Amino acid sequence: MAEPGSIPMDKLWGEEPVADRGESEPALVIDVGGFEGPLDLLLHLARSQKVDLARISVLALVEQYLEFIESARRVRLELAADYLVMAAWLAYLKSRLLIPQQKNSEEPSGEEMAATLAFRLKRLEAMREAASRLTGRSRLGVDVFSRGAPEHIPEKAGMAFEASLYDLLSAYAAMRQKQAVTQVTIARRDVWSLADAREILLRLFGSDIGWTSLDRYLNRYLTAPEDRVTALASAFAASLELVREGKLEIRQAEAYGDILMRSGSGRPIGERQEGNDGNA
Amino acid sequence: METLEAVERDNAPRAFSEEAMRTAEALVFASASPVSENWLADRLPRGTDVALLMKALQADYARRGVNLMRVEDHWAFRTAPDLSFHIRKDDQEPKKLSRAALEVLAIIAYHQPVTRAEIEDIRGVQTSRGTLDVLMEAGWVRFRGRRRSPGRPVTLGTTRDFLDHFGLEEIRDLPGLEELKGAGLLSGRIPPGFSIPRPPMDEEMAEDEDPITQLDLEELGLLAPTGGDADA
Amino acid sequence: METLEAVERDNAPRAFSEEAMRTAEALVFASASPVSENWLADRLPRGTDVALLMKALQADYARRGVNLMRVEDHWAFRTAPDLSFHIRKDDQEPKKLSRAALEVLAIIAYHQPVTRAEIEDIRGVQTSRGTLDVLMEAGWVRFRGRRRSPGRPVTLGTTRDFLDHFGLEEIRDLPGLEELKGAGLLSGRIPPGFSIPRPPMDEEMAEDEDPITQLDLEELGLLAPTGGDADA
Repeated sequence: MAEPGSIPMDKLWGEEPVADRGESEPALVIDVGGFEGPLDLLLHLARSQKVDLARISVLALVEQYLEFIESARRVRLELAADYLVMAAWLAYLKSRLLIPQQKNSEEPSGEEMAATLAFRLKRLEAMREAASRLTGRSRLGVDVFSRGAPEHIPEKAGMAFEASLYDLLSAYAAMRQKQAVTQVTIARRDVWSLADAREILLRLFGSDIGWTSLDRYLNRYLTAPEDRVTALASAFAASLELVREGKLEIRQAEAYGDILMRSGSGRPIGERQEGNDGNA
Repeated sequence: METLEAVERDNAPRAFSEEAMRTAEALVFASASPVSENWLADRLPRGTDVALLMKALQADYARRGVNLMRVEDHWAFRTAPDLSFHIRKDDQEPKKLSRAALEVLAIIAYHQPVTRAEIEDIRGVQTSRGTLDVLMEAGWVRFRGRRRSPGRPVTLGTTRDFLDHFGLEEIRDLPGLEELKGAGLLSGRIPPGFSIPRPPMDEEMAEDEDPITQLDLEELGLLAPTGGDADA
Repeated sequence: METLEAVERDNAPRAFSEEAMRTAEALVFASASPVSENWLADRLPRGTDVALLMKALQADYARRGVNLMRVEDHWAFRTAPDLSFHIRKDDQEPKKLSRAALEVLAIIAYHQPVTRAEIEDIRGVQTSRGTLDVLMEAGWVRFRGRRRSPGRPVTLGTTRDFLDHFGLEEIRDLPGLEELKGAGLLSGRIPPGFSIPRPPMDEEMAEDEDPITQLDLEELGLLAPTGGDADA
């Protein structure tokens, strides 16, 4: 069995991870004790198991992550949605790992999901290494230099103009934004907007996790108790829209039963008349 | 000259190492202005005979397309004087497009086919005649057609050269609202109803647009009539 | 490199004159940024084999303090990387990129053309607004085009300036690119050899001999279009 709590939580939030987090990034960085998102946190937890990424104990990792989230909630730390989406996904993964796979189930097995997770961690780590190898190269303007006193070579054509696509787009965006004068200030919501709910559902089901109960996973991890009604309402409304677009499928076995969702075929409902591929 | 080359070729002990020579070469190359021998001496191994080293280097480059020149006791690389036919200093550098021109160009790109009045409406300021001229001269903007509306205003659009210059395969590759937002070019605060138009496929005429004719251009004073010189 | 030097040393008839070589040398030397072979061809005697000429020139400079570097089909003189220590200018250290920006840059470089959604999937976190903006402003990242998939998301890629900055001739030269590709880490799919982590409760679970099914990662937009290795 995994040993939850093998990582002292205090330490995770403490100076240690923060120390190697490099330069700061303005504003939107989702920062839980210096982690840059749930995968980063998971990677850190996995590394502390001190084994090859391909041989980590996923279950132990899941336990550690969920415990981390629980602790964060206990101290009422506001967690970004990304972390909670991951928590919901991991909680589902855990249940798949513990419950035997049903025969001819359409859903991915726990092992497949675990492999997906390990793959994503490995891939992120590979990109980290790639980044450091890049910066380790001899860089222009740092280690290698260009001609200090360039001489100009005339173009054949008379006048030439210079501008990059970036110049063009930033000029356009800034000008349009400036012109769109508006005094509208949007009050901060403490309810989920439809757009929020849609975004969160897409993130959660984008990773194809099979039939998932909206109540069990979404609510448990994504919301504080007092927000559950609004979250459920918005998520449900957004889910109907997503079903129409073919991005989500919904089923409910009986009245008042669990509402189950999974990722859809990707084809909008209207376009699906021919070749129904047997989706429930 | 021969003695210099002899100095260079000798394997006799020199007053400088190959390392020193390569470093001096790189230092002179990377410097924005001619560098003095003292400045070089500070950056080369102690005891390097800088004057001798520079002469050896000068000999190396004597017959190349690039020469090492001494100006008083300063050194600089210059393209060989006999090649000045190919390289002149006096020509105009490529000009940076002005902010106004960038804005107008971007509006034409996104909103095409678009009339001058519409451009002014979007920008909220009048567009000076020169701005459009610059864009036309650069070959990025063209007259597309005429709008079927009162006054039949001329519509503007972008050219093939525009796409080439900005590395776009087609005009529809221009990023949309979400992408501009995602790239941080538009800030998060965007008023409801704010939208960025999706340009039509290239060459496609809008429904309310007629192709432009040579006659139109002359009539509008946009093109000098062949022969006369109407200054519109 | 040896063959290049052989080309250079041969006194066998070449596909270019000394005049052509000196001119090319001067033209590239004059410019701080890389110049294209086409641009050079326009300024060299007709029929000059520019690629061959540039290789010969590159060999000439291989051991000097200044080297001729290729960036795609462009050429530029740069100080030799091993002299970094001597000519480093400590006053103008370029702006340091944040860890996030570096990570995004690496992902764009290795996975290009890549959409924003794919970057976010790899990093598992939303990209904050400033990040892409910084990379585009530095001139290292650009909008490339659009993916032929629902919603036609804009794809991102690196620029020639990126290659130039990191001393790469082309994207193929990215460090470790082949190994990463071989390990399946540059595609959205889990490579077939990728071992499945065994949860501790494994024995109690249903026997599962099925190979990893191809999870439908296309839904995630994870499939690189270059999918040369999609035959997994």
